[in-house]
Amino acid sequence: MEKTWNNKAWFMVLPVLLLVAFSAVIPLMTVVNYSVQDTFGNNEFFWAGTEWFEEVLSSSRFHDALLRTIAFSAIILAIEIPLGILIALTMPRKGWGVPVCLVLMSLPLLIPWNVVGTIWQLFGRTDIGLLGRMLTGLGIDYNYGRNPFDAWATIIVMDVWHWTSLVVLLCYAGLVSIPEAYYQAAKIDGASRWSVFRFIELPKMNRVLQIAILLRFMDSFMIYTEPFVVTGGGPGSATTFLSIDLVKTAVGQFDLGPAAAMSIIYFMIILLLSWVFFTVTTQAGEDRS
Amino acid sequence: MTATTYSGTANNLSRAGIRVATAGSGRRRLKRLVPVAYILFLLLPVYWLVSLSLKSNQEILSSFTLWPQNPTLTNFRVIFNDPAWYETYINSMTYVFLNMVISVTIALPAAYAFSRYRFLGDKHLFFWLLTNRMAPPAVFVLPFFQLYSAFGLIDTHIAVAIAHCLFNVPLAVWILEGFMSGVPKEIDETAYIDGYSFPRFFVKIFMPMIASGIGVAAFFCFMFSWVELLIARTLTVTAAKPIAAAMTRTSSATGLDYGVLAAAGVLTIIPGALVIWFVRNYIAKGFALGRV
Amino acid sequence: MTLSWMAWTWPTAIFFITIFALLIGMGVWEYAVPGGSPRVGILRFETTRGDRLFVSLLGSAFICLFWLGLVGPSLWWALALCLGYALCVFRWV
Amino acid sequence: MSRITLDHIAHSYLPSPKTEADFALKEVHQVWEDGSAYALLGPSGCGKTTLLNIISGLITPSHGRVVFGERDVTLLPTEARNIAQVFQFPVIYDTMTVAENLAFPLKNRKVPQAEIDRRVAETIEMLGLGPMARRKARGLTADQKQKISLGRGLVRSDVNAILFDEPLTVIDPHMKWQLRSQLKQLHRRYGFTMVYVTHDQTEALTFADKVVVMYAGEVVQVGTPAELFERPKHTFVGYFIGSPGMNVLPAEVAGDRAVVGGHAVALGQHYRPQPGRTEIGVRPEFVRLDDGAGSLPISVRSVEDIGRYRILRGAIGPHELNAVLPEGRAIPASPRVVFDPARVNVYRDAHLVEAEA
Repeated sequence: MEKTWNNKAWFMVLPVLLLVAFSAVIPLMTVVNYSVQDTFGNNEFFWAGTEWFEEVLSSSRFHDALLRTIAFSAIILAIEIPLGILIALTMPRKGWGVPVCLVLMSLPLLIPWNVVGTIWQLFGRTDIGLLGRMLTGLGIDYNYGRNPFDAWATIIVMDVWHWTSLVVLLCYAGLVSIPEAYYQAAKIDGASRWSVFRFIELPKMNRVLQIAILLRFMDSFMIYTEPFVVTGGGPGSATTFLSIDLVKTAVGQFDLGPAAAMSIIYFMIILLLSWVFFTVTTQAGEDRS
Repeated sequence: MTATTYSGTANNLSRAGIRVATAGSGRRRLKRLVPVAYILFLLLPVYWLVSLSLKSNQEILSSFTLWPQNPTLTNFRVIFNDPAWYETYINSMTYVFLNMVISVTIALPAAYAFSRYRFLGDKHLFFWLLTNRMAPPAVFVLPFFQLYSAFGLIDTHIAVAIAHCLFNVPLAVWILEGFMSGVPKEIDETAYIDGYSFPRFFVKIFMPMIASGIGVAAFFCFMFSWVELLIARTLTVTAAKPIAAAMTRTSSATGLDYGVLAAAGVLTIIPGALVIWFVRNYIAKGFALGRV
Repeated sequence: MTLSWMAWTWPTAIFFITIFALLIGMGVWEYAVPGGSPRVGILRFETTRGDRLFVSLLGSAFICLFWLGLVGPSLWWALALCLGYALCVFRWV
Repeated sequence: MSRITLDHIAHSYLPSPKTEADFALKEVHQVWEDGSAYALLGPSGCGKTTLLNIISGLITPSHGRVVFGERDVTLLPTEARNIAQVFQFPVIYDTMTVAENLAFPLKNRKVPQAEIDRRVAETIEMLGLGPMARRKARGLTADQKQKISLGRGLVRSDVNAILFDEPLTVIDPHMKWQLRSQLKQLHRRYGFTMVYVTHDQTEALTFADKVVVMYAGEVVQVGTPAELFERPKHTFVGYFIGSPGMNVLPAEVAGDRAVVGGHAVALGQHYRPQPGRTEIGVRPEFVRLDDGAGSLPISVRSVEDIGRYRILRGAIGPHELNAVLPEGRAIPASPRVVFDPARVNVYRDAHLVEAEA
């Protein structure tokens, strides 16, 4: 759509701007202030320079948390995106199955995150949980509270359980927008199922898939509540992701300086990634028109 | 060659009823298996939660049963009889609702501006808004507490509602902008020619046209405000405490009260399930943010 | 209401004032010469002045972080590097 | 290419159709010649798309057989029928280049690469898409995209027929003419069987060798454009084809006379008295001003000047009557008209009545 230049449009954006500035800019500035100072409480601050940054950047605890977070996001994307596409492809397109699928599949998305954690915590316990009991019954030594691998597996399965539906729903929306004529033409051209997917469905899902990848990546990158409820970051620090580490430092140990420095580094990474992503999608959009 | 007219009976061939022998019918059945299996996978943990909530603590701990042997509503009764429990439920509802109203109201004009006009710094502003949706709540927890303390807003519903605007307003703007861009600009122009003032046009004509978009935006605000806990818990003590946070109450000196914990969990699922049921026809399009 | 909890210091205040001044400056520049002089640079997509400023600032932040992590606490050389980087961005991106 | 036989085809979307109204497509028995261009013409919802889908294999007809050449294809799926189809909206594979789009149907059929290259080059040449062969298909205009979807049919040598489902709907008006005449040229040069669905009579008449007019799920007439114009077999055909459409007036027919609103009208031939509702139909082109014997008084409602001729819109009694009049002659205050007797058709219950030999 051709848009007209009108700087008065700023007035329409103003309320949003003020509110988000209040919620985002002031806290961010505060974080920057904290990151260069030391405090012993009582609002008494001492200049510390770049000390906290150096400390955080050179701490293996931070490196490990960062690596764990990246690994977690990568695994999540590698599982949820293909799985979501597969489920969306196999979902019914009309009839009573559609609302049933949509409603049941969206259910996990509307469950408060700590309840998601609680559900899986209960589900996975070896004494009272169905999953834990079943796995133990099968002779598998499963205990997410003791074994790092089990903890990771539980958290990943939990996240797949929690968020794959988002990918499914997005892909489904893309799929139902494909006109029937495309499938007819593909039939006439003798295209295989794979070709139909590769040359019709995938290109049409392109845009929604970008949204799905963006949301899933960002949300998994800042995941906090669910793994915290299930494992509390443990066993040891096996599932201590960046945000868990951050909250531990800030609220648990009340180390404002290091927490603030970590926040800024964390935020910088997020900013870079969103920018790359935003640029890629908008450029792809322009290329298409 | 002549055109034949309809002869009145079309039963001249007894082949009626024969359909193409579907070579892929087996494959089709296999195809149905995937969503069914997925839904089972989704429902199994939920089933377990419901099942635990209907068991007595004693049953939970003493024997392992696939379904409640003596279904009981005691756990739910505990919650409904204790104001400390059910008030948290109302607290959650209150701030979620407040947040929904605030987010959508202020996002509407902004989304209109983004979808219709170009202005100084519009693209950067839009990007900046989106980065707030992507910002980790963990980063904001500490300064939020300080900020809202300074304004004396700690432990109020409005504090949580405004804090949640941080990620809900950008999302609402994003969604609404998508839906608004789908409405041709000619509609606006025609309305102005017909003598509508901008506010009247916006409320009387434009908003009904993007009603589904507003619904979807409200749904998402509900969703993310309802499921978020880290910020909500940080900003509240008792008076505005969300139900999800109250679940920690179930641990006591004698250990966790699993039955009540599960019952509280079940109760938090219900509002979400209800809301989904109402928006089920818009869900797919809604999740695509009106951008398919 | 007290703002002492924000713990302002002069260096951070100067930092933010600079950023805001840059933003306002860009706004005025854009107002005076609209369009943002878009061009396709070495990143092979179209960028405007605003994009280039953003890339410079974000890049500078990462340069400083890497400097702190890999080289040492003195940021003066890093700042010089950032300036050079920003110039490159405005010249070629 | 091959002949298409529609052997007593009828289709109902209901499982057990009882009445005539249950049928989306009432019985059709047609043989369409190899290498001809057929247009299915009719208003929306008349069943033309159903018929097209039966030919393409997207719908299996509930009654009757579809035969291509000598082969019964009724139960064959679309991909086994060797047909090509151009849809209302351009269907292209937008991640592929133009050349890849054209090669796609051949690749799927495991044609050797050298053969693919040759045929794709030929087709690109044929459609005049040379300059954009290496470009991504998604950046092209709607008419170029439609050419690509046509090309995906043309590129295959074994195609039985090419089906067009209102292919010009999304094309700009000035490109429409151009694309249509190109299509016509291609058809003349390569002689493939074409079935063209449209609701636009100009498109159908200028394009097809034979026009199949459909109305309410029924084929009402098949004929050359001239036949449809001169001897409409159904009053609907008369209305639908020609601008303005045929005048239809209720009349009593006896011998070589018809009586319209108390006035006698000469018929070119002799008719038996007809039971039921009888009407006469005469095209506005064969109505002329004349106040001699046997003329009818007409009340004038409006006169439109088209440039080359004028259209007089009027009525005889309560019945509307249009006439196409030459330029230059003044229209009297109370004009009278006569019909060309050879061009007056007689209808009973909307169907044409043949004259006695």
